[in-house]
Amino acid sequence: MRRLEIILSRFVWFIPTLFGLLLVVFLIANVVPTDPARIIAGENATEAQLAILRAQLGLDEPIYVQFFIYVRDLLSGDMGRSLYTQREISDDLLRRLPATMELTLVSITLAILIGVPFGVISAIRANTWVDQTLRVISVSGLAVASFWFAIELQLFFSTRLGWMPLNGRIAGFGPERITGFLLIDSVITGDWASLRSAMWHLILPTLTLALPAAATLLRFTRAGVLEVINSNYVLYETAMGFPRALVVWKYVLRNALISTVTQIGLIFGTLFAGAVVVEAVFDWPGLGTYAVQSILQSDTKAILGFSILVGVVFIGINLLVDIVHTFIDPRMVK
Amino acid sequence: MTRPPILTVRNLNVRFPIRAAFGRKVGEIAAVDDVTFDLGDGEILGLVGESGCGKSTLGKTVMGIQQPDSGDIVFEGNNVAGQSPKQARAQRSRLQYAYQDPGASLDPRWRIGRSLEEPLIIHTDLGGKARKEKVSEVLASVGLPKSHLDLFPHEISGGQQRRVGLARILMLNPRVVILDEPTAGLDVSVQATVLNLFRDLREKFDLTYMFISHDLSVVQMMCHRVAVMYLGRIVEIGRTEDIFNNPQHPYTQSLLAAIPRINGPRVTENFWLKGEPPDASRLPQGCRFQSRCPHVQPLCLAEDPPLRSHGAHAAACHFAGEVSPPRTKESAQ
Amino acid sequence: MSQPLLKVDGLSLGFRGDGGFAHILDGVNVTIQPGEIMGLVGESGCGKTTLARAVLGVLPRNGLQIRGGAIRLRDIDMLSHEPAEVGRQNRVRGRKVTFIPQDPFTSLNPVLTIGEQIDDLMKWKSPLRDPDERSYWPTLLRPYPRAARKADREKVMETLDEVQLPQPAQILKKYPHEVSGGQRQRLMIAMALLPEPELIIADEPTTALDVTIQAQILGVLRKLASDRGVAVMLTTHDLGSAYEICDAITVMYAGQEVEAAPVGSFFNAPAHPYTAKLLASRPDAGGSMTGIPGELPNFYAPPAGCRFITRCDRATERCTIRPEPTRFAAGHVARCYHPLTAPESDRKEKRA
Amino acid sequence: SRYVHANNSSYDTLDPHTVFDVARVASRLNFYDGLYRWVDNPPELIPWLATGHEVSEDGLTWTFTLRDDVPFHDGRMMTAEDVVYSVERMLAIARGSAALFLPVLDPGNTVAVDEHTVAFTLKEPSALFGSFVADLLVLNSELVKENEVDGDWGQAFLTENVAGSGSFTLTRYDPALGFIGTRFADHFAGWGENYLDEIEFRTVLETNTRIQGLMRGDYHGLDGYLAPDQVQRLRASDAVQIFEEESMRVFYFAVHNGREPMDDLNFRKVLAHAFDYDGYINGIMQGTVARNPTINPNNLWGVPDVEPYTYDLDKAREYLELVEGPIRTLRIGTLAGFSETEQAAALLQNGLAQLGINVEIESAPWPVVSSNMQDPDTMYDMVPLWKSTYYADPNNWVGELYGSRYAPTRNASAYHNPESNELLEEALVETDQARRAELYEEATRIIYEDAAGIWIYNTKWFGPYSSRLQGVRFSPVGNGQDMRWAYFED
Amino acid sequence: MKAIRILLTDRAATFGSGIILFLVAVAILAPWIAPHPGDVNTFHLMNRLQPPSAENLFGTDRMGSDIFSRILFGARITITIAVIAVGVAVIIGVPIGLLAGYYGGFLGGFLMRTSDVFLAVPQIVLAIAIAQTLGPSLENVILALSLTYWPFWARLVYAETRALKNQTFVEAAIALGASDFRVIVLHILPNTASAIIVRTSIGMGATILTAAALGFLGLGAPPPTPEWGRMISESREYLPEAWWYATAPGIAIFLVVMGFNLLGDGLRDILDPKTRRRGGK
Ligand SMILES: Nc1ncnc2c1ncn2[C@@H]1O[C@H](COP(=O)(O)OP(=O)(O)OP(=O)(O)O)[C@@H](O)[C@H]1O
Ligand SMILES: Nc1ncnc2c1ncn2[C@@H]1O[C@H](COP(=O)(O)OP(=O)(O)OP(=O)(O)O)[C@@H](O)[C@H]1O
Ligand SMILES: [Mg+2]
Ligand SMILES: [Mg+2]
Repeated sequence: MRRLEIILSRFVWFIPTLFGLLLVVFLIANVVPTDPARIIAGENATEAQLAILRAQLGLDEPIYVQFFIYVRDLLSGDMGRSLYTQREISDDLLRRLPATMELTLVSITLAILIGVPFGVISAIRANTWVDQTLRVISVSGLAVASFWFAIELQLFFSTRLGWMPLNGRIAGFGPERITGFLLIDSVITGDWASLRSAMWHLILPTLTLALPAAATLLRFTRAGVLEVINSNYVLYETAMGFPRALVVWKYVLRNALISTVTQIGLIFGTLFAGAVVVEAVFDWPGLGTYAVQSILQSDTKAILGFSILVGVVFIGINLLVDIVHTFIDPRMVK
Repeated sequence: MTRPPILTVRNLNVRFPIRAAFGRKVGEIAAVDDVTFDLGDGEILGLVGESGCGKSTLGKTVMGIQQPDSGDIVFEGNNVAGQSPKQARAQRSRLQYAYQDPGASLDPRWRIGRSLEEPLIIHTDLGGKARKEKVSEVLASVGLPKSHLDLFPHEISGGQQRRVGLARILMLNPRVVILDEPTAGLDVSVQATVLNLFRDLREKFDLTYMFISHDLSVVQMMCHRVAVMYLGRIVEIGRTEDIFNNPQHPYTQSLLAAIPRINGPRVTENFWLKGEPPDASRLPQGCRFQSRCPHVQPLCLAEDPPLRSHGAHAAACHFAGEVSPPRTKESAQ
Repeated sequence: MSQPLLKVDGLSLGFRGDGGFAHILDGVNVTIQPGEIMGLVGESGCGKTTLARAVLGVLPRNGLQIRGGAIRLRDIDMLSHEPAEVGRQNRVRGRKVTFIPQDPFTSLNPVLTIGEQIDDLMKWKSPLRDPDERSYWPTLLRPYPRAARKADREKVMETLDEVQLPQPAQILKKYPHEVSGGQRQRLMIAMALLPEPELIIADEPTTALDVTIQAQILGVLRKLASDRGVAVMLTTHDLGSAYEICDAITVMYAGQEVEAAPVGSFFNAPAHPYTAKLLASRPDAGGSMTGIPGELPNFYAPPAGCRFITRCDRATERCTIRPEPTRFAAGHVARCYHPLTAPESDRKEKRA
Repeated sequence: SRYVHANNSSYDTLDPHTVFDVARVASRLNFYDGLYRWVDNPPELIPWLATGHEVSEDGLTWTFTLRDDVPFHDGRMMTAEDVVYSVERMLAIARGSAALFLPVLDPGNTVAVDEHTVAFTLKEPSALFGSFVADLLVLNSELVKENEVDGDWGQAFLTENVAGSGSFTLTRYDPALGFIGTRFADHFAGWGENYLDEIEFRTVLETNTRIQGLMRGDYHGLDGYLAPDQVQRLRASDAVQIFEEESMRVFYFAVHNGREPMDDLNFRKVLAHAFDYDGYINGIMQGTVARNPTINPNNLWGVPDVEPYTYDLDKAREYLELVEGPIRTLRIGTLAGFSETEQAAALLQNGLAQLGINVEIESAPWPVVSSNMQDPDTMYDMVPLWKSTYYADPNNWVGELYGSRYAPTRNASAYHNPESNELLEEALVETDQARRAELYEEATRIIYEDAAGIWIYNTKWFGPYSSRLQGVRFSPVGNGQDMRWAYFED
Repeated sequence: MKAIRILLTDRAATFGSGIILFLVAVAILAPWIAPHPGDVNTFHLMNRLQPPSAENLFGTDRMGSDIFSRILFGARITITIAVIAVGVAVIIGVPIGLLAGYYGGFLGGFLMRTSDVFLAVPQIVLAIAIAQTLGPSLENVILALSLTYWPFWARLVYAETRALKNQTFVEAAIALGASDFRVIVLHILPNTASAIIVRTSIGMGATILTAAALGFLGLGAPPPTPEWGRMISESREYLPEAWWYATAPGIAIFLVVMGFNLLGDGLRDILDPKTRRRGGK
């Protein structure tokens, strides 16, 4: 099986990349000489208290030993405790992951639903006013600072018009936590009010996040379709009298999607990153808010954990994209 | 025509590994397989064969762009096979390779003049003015106006690109030029002028050509001797008249039969050669032509025939000289 | 003489671009009789592909301007923009007229299996049914009934066999990159034959292939076309290939047909100096080949009269007036004031 | 009836011995009880789990009598053992309020005299111990012990669970969101006629969102200390009432007295006269705060009667002439995300610029600033910040910030004056209130005259609540988040 | 000169370069064209949060300073960040990509794996981590951005170099006996130039957005620096009443990023003959 081999070889890269990532992030996190013991102890710390804490944390070890210990712990799923909150970082991250995932998944779905069809339309109407308009919109979509856009949306739709909820994922605490995805949990528990509320709360944040993603997808789909549409096989299919819709939406799109799929993997990463600021604006209780809080508290270990989780998710998604790639592009498997 | 060889190739082998994921080697392509031939001083040796049979690889290996796995290449008395890049560089001014696609061999961002000067800058100490003189001199000899010096490669036609490619090679007064498919993709009308140019230049600069082509009629017209390659191996080599009038290898016979001859019989309707060459990475045991040969015998499946010579003419077939092309309807008439 | 299958009548078209209007085709006339294999030859860039694409209705739309003339396939106006006519054209394309492209390597969709592409072809173009009839299904969702598919499959297998594709069942499951160039071109021939067309447009179907494969492919094409009585318009710049399979040949130069003749008189008694020069440029023409000095005229500002005037050694003052086709024999016409053989009218006069 | 409170920092743990900051006071006040409790303003300590206490002659042994009618949420009754366990736990994990106790109390020195009596033996006499006991929150020791893992004192358990006797029981907790509590009907202190059935404390990080949520009715209360602009906005809304209270949160510049040029009294006077107090208080704070001339909050005792320093560049110039040599570029550290510190720094930068002194502002997150401040080498030249009330005693301000015994941690100013030190030390062991007031007044005056810092204002607390909410009892220690007294009027 | 004329044939590029030129002009001339040039550091506390007027075109901020003037000075910071960060990224990334692409082998593999590591995390996350540990300041933002962005150029140049190395004209140059240095510097680098230029233009836009996001998160330059992202972050406390506070810097960011994107887009069309549009309407 060639496909299995390709997937496996991608997977093998996963490990050194991850290790490199760990090393880089760990080094970054340890450049600055903040004293974690002091951070834990807080502003009223006494020397006696600090001594106790330093012993607890094993901070006297040399840095490579600390790195070794960190990696060892990480392998058993332990990211250590937050310097500031003393909570298990992995716990915190996993608890917030569904919120961010829900946000990014809905956003990317939205982005695909908008970006891909409009990209195709833009390409088949290349250089007409439709195309020009879509181009202006997509270039603008990429130029807007998402935190600013989020604020303006919030100001307009929530504050001024009062149509949308201001912030959060849901009114109240929502349905019982099963998967952590509110949309799913509220369906499982049959809590339709929560489902409505959760969907309502999703609108503005996903809109903010999906805008640049949709713009990117639009541009890539457009370029992909344009390239394909001038190819010999499209000429052939057209000359053979295949219906236009079939040629465009099946034959052309399938090919154009190959490059778009790679892009979706990368976009997912950008969305995750974009979530950092968008969540901050909408008080979305996800990884982004967690990261911002950790930043404000200088919680190096939590940021370390966050970066690694995002890295893993990002690498994982790209791995997935590679795998999907082998399915939609048969030439890969040759 | 027996001239002292200027270039001798002996038992040359070039293999390309096929790698799977993890860089695992899953096979290899014998692009050049135990090739031996001489190139006489001043002669034109044609090299024909199907696409992918290793013509370019052979040319590039002789030139030193490609490293051989084994074998000898003796040029002007020195064995240049496996030379270090530095030594090879010194050799290269005397042995030149004209690319299959001359347009692509010119840097798209450089004006023609600059591209032509480059070999002089690399290999000589000529001053700017002397270089310019040399450039215009050579340019004139390939029949291009001086104004072309300021153009970019994409601004001139395919035929002109070929001329520029030649001019660039001629800058260094080479002895041997390997012409890789010098007329592929040209219209017959342009092709004719280009071929005439080759002849003129050969006279003027006293050149030896290795003429790679898959167009047999061109080869017939241009070359003194012809080598026919099939899947990395020279299957037949000899003087042009001998090859064309008395082909001994069934592949050569098919190849000749495949050329449409105006006012001759139409061959295509009953062309006997079936199928396509096997995958170069999975050569069968025995003769490599067995899967398509109309005369295949048990011996052919068992043993790989060596290149056996009959005088100046050699063929790699167990039954060389014994087989003749199958009779077709028209030729029977 | 029977009614021609295809008649291109004074077709003039070009493209408006940065450098002005490029007058690519200038009053081209081409006639193909039913069941006839017609070769369209000429130098690179003289408009062969453009003509083929015009017939197929797939010219690039960017800057395209059709200045005059007509293309008629039997009684169907292939250039008309009347909605009813466009509907008829669409029923014709891929059905009555099919296409064999130049490059079998890039003309099949790389991400779909060959079988899937053939299925789509048959779903829409099978001669056994008319899938174009009114349907409530949007194009993409239109069903492909099991029974129809089965019947089509049988036909497909038969045809693949006819083009001498080994193991056709396996090939249908493969992707285009998994089969060799020769096999792909056989596939394209099969696909061109499947809808049982009356005319196949083959644009340099063998230039990308080796001589031995070319010989095989041309053989298949010739045999099947004559067996089924399909007309073929074969575009090529290899006169040898044209000789091999054509019944008649039309030479194009710089967007005009300069000579059209049955294959015999074309090679033995060419009338137009360009044809003669083209023949003389062949390396196997014996000993000295003479090229044709000079280049194609600029399409943005072509010469007003004979377009070959810039490269012709017989040109006179008169040639600055555009020559019209003159008849030399049955089916043999050329545009030239100074032909190499006497026109029919001259000969009649002499006899008279 | 359900009360929803929007808080600006997250409730990442419910462990009452881990958190000690003002921002997360709600979980401590509403789920747990201490021996005493702060109520009202000015803050008053009332007996709570304890009915009273006695101090031995030498001031070392403190004996508390406990109530015998206190049920925990699971129904078990509280005993002295629970108090002992809680104290030992607090000292062992050495976090949060342990900072108050560790200097005076060693582990193992707390004993249960009988089922309802607890005795503490201190290392040294302490006038303050009495005010610390409000922070001695008592755990249901049996429940915690059941949930100990590897001798962790139940830390894992208490992070997300409650083992207390407080006015509310925990119903829902999510560290990313906050918590929900339900009224504990059996609470020992009983309930008034009106009360809240449920309280929800949510984390809403963005100030603007909190304010709009309150105006829209999504929330019924916010943490106080709003910027004046926000107070104005809220005042304009009918749905909102604002409680205005004098609080004891002093805003000042911590100045590094141990480093040149600030080690020169004249230069410190330059600084004291280079800050635009009026501009800041009336412009940026829009008059919502009161000028506070010394480090001790005006509304506490122990405040000397002194003339505040004024913004007077001429005077500053005079002092500057007395300072030798060119002045280097000064470095001010501000707290990222706290715009008032940034604005104050920018204002001082501007004032000093007019005197020809360059200032660089460096913004960093609080933990970074805080850890930098604790070492005289890494301490900035100046840091604008607040000093909040951990216990309502002048030692919380003048003692901790300028007393040598707290250097270099809480006294980050590197200020060492034997004269004031002696007074502060004496006040720590003195038990006579009048005498203590005198001692603090004197010490504070000395420090004032030394211009050891730039003291700016005492914060007012603006408690924004839904206009339907009644009965809130504000105390500077609890910030009005002790919800057992509040109710909605219908 | 010719380059400029070609540039002007593309509407997007013309518009984009217009915006950027305008920005540069504004940045240089800020002290002269700003109505209140002193407002970067001086305050008018009694004039806080005033809506736009003739005196203060875009209103005033929390310190009573003129937002219009501060935006003009902010352009300097934006340009500094973009130019230095992207410049450093290019200077690091391009040679690495060239070397790795040309020589391949262990060195190339190692360099590219290293860049993979940096690309494994979304750039802003890494920038946050770096800026956070180093402390918020302009220099650190620039450092963080350079450290996180170089792999983009390394990757790009690597891919281009790999492709170019297989091109006949490079092989031909080697066959002629040209040295590695000559091949890399005279043949390969100029042929990657257009890709680098396009990427750099678009990279500028992305960098400005990331820098603004860092400023918004409080990791950028300290106050009272008139950095645009920080101004938006400051404004949040005063919204929605002071609606003008966030509007101006938001639009400024939008315009500049759009300028770079349009320029990049246009350059792509101009420099890549494949996508060059033919024909009229
Ligand atoms: N760098 C390479 N790596 C791997 N395989 C190669 C390489 N170069 C050539 N080959 C393979 O070696 C064989 C011979 O190739 P070569 O280019 O020499 O053929 P050719 O006869 O010149 O063909 P053409 O007529 O198409 O130019 C082919 O199968 C080709 O795929
Ligand atoms: N869209 C277009 N715009 C402008 N010129 C065009 C366009 N399409 C084709 N041409 C020009 O029209 C001329 C005829 O092209 P065409 O492809 O029909 O020639 P051809 O005879 O098929 O040549 P070849 O043998 O190379 O395939 C060429 O000079 C070409 O450059
Ligand atoms: Mg070759
Ligand atoms: Mg063509």
